[in-house]
Amino acid sequence: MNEIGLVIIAMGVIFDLLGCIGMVRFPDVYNRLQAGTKCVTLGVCLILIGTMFMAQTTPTRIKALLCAIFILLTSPTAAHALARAARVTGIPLWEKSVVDQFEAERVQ
Amino acid sequence: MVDLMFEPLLQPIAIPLVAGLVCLLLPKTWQPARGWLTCAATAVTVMLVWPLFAGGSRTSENGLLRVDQLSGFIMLATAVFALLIAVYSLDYMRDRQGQRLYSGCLLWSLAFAGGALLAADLVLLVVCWGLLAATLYLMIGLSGPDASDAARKTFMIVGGSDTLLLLGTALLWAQHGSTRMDAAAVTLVSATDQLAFFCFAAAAFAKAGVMPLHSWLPDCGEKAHAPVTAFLPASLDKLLGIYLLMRMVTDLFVITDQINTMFMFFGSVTILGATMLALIQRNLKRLLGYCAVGQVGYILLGIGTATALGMAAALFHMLNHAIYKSCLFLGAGVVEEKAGTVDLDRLGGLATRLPLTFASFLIASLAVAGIPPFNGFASKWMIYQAVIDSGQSSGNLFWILSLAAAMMGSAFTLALLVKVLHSVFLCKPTPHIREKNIQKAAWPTALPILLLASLCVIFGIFANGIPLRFLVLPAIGQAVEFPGTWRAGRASGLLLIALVIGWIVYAFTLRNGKLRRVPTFIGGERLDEARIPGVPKGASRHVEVTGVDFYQTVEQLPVLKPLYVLASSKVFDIYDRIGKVTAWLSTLLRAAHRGVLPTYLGWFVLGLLGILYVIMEGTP
Amino acid sequence: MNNLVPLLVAIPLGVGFLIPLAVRWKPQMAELLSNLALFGLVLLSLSLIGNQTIYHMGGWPTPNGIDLRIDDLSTLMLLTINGLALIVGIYSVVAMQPYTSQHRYYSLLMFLVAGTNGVALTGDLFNLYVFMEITAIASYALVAFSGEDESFEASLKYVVLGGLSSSVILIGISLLYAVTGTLNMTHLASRMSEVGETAPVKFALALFFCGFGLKAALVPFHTWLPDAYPAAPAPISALLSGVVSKVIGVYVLARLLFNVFGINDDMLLLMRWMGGITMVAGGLLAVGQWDIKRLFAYSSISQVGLIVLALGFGTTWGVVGALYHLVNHATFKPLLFLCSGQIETAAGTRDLRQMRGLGRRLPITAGTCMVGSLALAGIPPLNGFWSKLIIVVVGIQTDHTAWAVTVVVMSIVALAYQLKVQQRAFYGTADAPMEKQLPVSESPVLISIPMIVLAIGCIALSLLALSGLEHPLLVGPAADVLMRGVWKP
Amino acid sequence: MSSPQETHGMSMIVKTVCVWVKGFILLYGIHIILYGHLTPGGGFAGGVIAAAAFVLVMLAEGEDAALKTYSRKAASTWDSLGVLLFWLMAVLGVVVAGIYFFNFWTTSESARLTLFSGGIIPLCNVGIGLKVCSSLYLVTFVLTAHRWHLDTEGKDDAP
Amino acid sequence: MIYSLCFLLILIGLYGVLTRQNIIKIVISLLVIEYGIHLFLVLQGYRTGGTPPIVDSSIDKQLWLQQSVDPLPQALVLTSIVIGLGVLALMVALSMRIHERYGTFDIGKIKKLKG
Amino acid sequence: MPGTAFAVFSSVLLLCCALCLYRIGRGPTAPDRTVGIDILGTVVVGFCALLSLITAKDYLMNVALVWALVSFIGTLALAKYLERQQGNE
Amino acid sequence: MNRFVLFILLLLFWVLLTWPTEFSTSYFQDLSIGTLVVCLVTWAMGGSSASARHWLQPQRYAWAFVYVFVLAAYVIKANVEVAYRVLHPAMPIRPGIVKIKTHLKSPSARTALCNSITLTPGTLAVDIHDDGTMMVHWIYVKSTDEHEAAEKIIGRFEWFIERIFE
Ligand code: NA
Ligand code: NA
Repeated sequence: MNEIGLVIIAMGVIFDLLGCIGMVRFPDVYNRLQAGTKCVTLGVCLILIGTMFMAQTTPTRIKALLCAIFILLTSPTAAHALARAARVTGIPLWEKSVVDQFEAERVQ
Repeated sequence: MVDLMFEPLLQPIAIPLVAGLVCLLLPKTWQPARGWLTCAATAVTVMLVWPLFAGGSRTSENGLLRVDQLSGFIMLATAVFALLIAVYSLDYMRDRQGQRLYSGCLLWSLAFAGGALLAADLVLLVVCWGLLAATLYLMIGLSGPDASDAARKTFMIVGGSDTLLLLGTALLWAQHGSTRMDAAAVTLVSATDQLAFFCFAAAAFAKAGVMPLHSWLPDCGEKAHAPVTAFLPASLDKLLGIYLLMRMVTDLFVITDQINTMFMFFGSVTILGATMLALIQRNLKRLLGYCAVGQVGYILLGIGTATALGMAAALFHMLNHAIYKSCLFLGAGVVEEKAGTVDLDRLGGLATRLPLTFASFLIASLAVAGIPPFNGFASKWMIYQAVIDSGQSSGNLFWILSLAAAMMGSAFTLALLVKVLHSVFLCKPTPHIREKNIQKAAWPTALPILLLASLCVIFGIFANGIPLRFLVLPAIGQAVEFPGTWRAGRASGLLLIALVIGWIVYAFTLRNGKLRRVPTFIGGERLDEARIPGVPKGASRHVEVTGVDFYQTVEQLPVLKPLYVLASSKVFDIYDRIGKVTAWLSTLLRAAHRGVLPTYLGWFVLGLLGILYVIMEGTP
Repeated sequence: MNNLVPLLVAIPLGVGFLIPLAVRWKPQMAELLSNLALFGLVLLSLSLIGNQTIYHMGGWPTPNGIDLRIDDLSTLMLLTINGLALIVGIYSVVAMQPYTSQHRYYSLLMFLVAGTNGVALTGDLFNLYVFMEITAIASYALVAFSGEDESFEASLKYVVLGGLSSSVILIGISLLYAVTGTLNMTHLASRMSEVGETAPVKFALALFFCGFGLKAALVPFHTWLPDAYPAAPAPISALLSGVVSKVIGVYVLARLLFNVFGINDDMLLLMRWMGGITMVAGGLLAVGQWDIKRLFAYSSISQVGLIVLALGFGTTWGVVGALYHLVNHATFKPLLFLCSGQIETAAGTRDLRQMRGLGRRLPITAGTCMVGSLALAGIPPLNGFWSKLIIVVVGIQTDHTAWAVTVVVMSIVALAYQLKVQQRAFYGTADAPMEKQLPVSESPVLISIPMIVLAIGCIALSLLALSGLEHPLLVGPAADVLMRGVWKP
Repeated sequence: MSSPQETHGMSMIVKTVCVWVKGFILLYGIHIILYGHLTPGGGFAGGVIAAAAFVLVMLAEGEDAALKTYSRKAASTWDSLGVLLFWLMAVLGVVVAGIYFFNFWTTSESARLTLFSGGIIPLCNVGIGLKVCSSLYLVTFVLTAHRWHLDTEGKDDAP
Repeated sequence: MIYSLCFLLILIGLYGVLTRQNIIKIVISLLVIEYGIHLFLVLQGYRTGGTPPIVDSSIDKQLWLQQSVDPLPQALVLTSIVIGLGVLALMVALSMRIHERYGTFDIGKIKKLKG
Repeated sequence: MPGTAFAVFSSVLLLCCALCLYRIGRGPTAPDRTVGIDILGTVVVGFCALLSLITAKDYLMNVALVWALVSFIGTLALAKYLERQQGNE
Repeated sequence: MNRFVLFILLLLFWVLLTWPTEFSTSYFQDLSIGTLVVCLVTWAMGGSSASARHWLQPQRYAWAFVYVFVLAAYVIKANVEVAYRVLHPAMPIRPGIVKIKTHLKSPSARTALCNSITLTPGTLAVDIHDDGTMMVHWIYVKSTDEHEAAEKIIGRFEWFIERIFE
């Protein structure tokens, strides 16, 4: 069990790192959110699942599970809220973006 | 407790205190009752004080109160003055505001003065001293809306001096472990003892109105009700200030020659400065205020001689001064009441309208000026004697200057009182006066004035017989030698004879109208022919010399002019000077408080660093 | 009996929280409940006179639990706090009528009292911090209570400076805890002597000086006070100046220095200089003021300087003088602030330049204010005189004649600014518009009584002096508590 | 008070998620409060979490929805009641045993570490939790509500 | 090392308090100071106390009951946080009122009260 | 073996935190910083879980849960604040 | 959420939270208090009048079970994809916001859909309107046509979600 847990946590940590790198590298808010949300959410969920495997007591396992579910539910919501706020505020897309139908619609 | 009630030393304090409280509590409408109660209480106090005065030294059971010849004498004088003022106020205060407070304060002033005089403990003295300042403040304050500045100034100087008295007491206490007045006299060796001495001196000077702590007196004289001025600044405060000075000189400290010289110096300065300032005043009461300051100088001179004669002279002069200055202030009160003004320019010709007041005023004025046979002459004469005497024996040449100042002061005083007499009573009535229907003064007002005036005469003629013998010399407690005695009685007899002869001449010659009328001359020309710019020849003309105009020339004298200019910009007013410096410091500090939070935060950090430095480094 | 000790904190706290509920039932419950509570507190404090106990909260012994400490000093403080609070509470009944949401005012007042009582009682350093913060937060809110621009500004400045000082104090407490491993003041005192005067201890001491110095408004940490006191409603200014800044500033500092750290010459020197400078600066600043409450506020600064200076003389008698003056200041300064409230209500302004002749219409205010002014200026025989006398004598005895002279000079300055108030506000005649605005009759009884009581207090407290200047009733034993030195377990 | 658009809260997605989770958050907060004597946290932390549930409603569904869930008046009442409960526990100790905060409701040593083992501590925690939750909610409410009528509002009552 | 972090936090906060002109930033700086202190206090707990005074399933309960662990720092920090929150709420409310009345957050412009 | 692994994991997560802080500090726009805060919050949740394993403290799991909650609400608040900023302009 | 359903879920949650290390009779205390508290929370937080009927249809749970795995697969794919783009030196991205439309009606379904696409390859739900139009940020825009994009982005989830939620 411990080994499985470790592996899962390792994967989670790697995804976390990738997400964060993406968040730093990507050119605009929306892309950063993409990287951040997806990778970090998955990463943390993996860590929590790994914790489930490695934890010594049932309550801890349960809490880890609840926590994972909560993250899975709220993280995309938060990302969505942020993206919407950014868009409403008028934060422009990266200049090399191909299309912006949001802006097009608002202009109409 | 019962013993305490029957303690004879406590009674003259307690009676007026309680009576004052009753006065304050009596309903507003009971004014006559209040007035009579005041009179009765002061009269009772006089009666209670008499045995104290006559009975010699004694100390109360608890050791807090003590009476000796000096304090008994001054206490008696105080009580008598209070009685006179109370009688005077019966009429004076009838239609004025604040009677309730007035009566209360009058009685309380008497009580606190009694406390201060009978105190055997310096702390009690300080307490009563401060309370007197407060009652004085209240009494000036109730003299109407204009008096508030004067009240504030008075309280600042007198109350401030009380604080200095506190410091002096504290110094003595801390250094010598006792606040008893009869403790061993302190030799002025250490700096703290000298500081204590100067604190006491400042308090006494302020109370008595010695320059440069005098400036409350003219203001107070000008603004306060006449009886208030007559009672507190003119008599009671003088008595107390001099009392304290005498105590300092005789009991509390061992006086050095330098101190005496200092006394004489301040005395001379006060005489000259105050009378010169008085000379140019146009307000009768203010003028009297300055005049009152000037007279303290003589007393100080007397004390400064450090001889028994000087002391006796000082005490005598103090008493005399209180008498004639009260008389003058009360007279001024009548003038103000009847004429509605104390502006010398608007007064005139009151001699016929207020004959008794005029007579009293005249006597008191002549007494102030030191004209024989009145009491002022007697005491001044003693002071001159003492100055000459001590000066010759000590070899310090300062006495010559002092004597010159005293003489000049006398001359100035005479001049300024002539001015007053002329412009208030003798000169032609001004339109203002002519319009007024001036009634004679009521008896409660007239009685004290006449009494005081007659005291001026009696104490002058029988100087040796009554006041010196019964009042002053016992208070000095040592033998006094009179080097060149002024035989007051004989001289007075001669003067009286001269006066009688003069009257007979007048009666037989002038009254019969056998007068030679001559034209009025001015500058060697006949008045109606003289060329006066702006007045056509032949037009009706008369010359009014109001007295004030005459003394305006004094103001313009080349030496005096700059001094007067400085005086009018209050350069010599220590209250004003210190006030300005304080205000400047305050403005400076206020400017630093910019209202900006980061500045304050900066101060916080600086303060923290400073504290850190002190705590971490420690002190050497 | 001892079980009632924590009620001194518990009652006002409970009532403070009960008030918002009770006013739903009847709006008058706020003033009723708080005044009842304050009355109870006064009785409680009276019952503590002469008591010397350590009360263990929850029954835990000294190092583990929280102690409440009753000795003569804390009793003196409690009497002052609760007595004054009751007076202020009665005054508030009428004075606070014009304000909206009165019940919040009373709640905050209760918290203020609870916090201050707690500070006076506690024997635990962190607990002290907590109570101090309760007091501080309540005072921040009360300063802002009147809802004017200036009151918000004043409160903001107070809150930032006060917050900074609280942080500084907390750092000091943490340091002491790090060094000694305890926060119980008795325990701390004994550990401190084991640890010795190491750098962290000294550092903490400096931080306390700074932090509590701000609470007490010592120069240069005084800047919040002249803004805050005038901005607060008059009864609150009275309470803040009378006890709050004294208890959470001066009292705590004295307690810590004398009973926990152990006093030494450096501390005394610092106290003398800080107190002296504060006294001088406060007095000079007061002279130049035209806003009557601001003038009184600066005068408070000056007086607190005097108290700290007296503590800095370091002898028993000096402490007596300081404590005596502290108690005296808690009578005349609140009196003056209450009077200023009446003046402001009557004249519609606080600017002395615009007032004149209020004395005729407000005889009680004028009379009591006069008593307060003269007491503050140290005019005998009012209480301020006796404490100043003691302080001056002690100053000379301990060879600090220069400071004694300064005290006397500042006394004269105090007389100057008090007479300025007297003259401007009460003397003279009001001009026509002012005359029209003035109330026809003097204020209601509930306003007058507190002022008269305080004025009588100014006179009556001098009776303490009659019981022996060197060891007056209540004050003398309280001073002994400080002078007995570092607490031993 | 405020324009209707501003009380709407956030987008439909956020609202729906809020509806899903708010009950659980509140329950979690209560759990922390009740088990405060056994696990870390207690009244304060639990109160914060419970308040978070209401604050979430306020953010996502808008002010009005939040008020419907937990009215201002209810909040201020519970606020006071919470403290009074805590206070009562303290003073009851005196009544029962003469000592403040005396844990007068303890069970035997062996029965410790269950919900009721804490005696008065859970009750104290409930008091604190109520207080913290309600005041935090009120504070948030006042602060956010204030911002909304920054332009129009004149004087409000004192803070 | 971590002590210097506390120190640093406090200094940063102090610097912010002294140099910032914006009320909000000053408030935040005060918070930073407070956090520095809290960190310091918590560290005291870890330094002096062995096990945290918290019951969880990993500890032998009976043993814990007998142990007398120092729960002080945590309690202190918690209380201190509560107090800090109170002050913070007050500060923020005041800042808003000030902004409403004075139309600015600039502390340099909020100086009606001076002298 | 787990000890070293945990050490590595922790360092990597700390690195993640540092990256988030970089984004928070760098911006350039307010939403960018908010993204950083949001992600940081999520990473910290993972970190707490990891810590609870390392230290064998159950309560850290609670902390993780609470942190997730607070982070979510905080992000929502910030998002709402940003939206309203726009509305006020 | 229907109150009864909420009650059940909350009770479940409570049981999970108070899960003891070993069960004993004292657990009854926790459970009874829990029921009480859950009642309270249900009363406080329960709201909508949606029927409990949905919750009683077992096929929904079955689809949900399947969907979890589908979603998990996509999530992992998405992560790998993002990882690729992050790590690729040239950063091959072609971002843009496209408009698509879903025919899902209920808020829960739409929310689930949005969260799903946010978690899966390259897409992020920015906004959703009442008529079902969604704005989606796409990290590598493959089509700007509304229907084609819709098919590519949500086609794979819509089917499942409809069966689970509607
Ligand atoms: Na004060
Ligand atoms: Na103060």
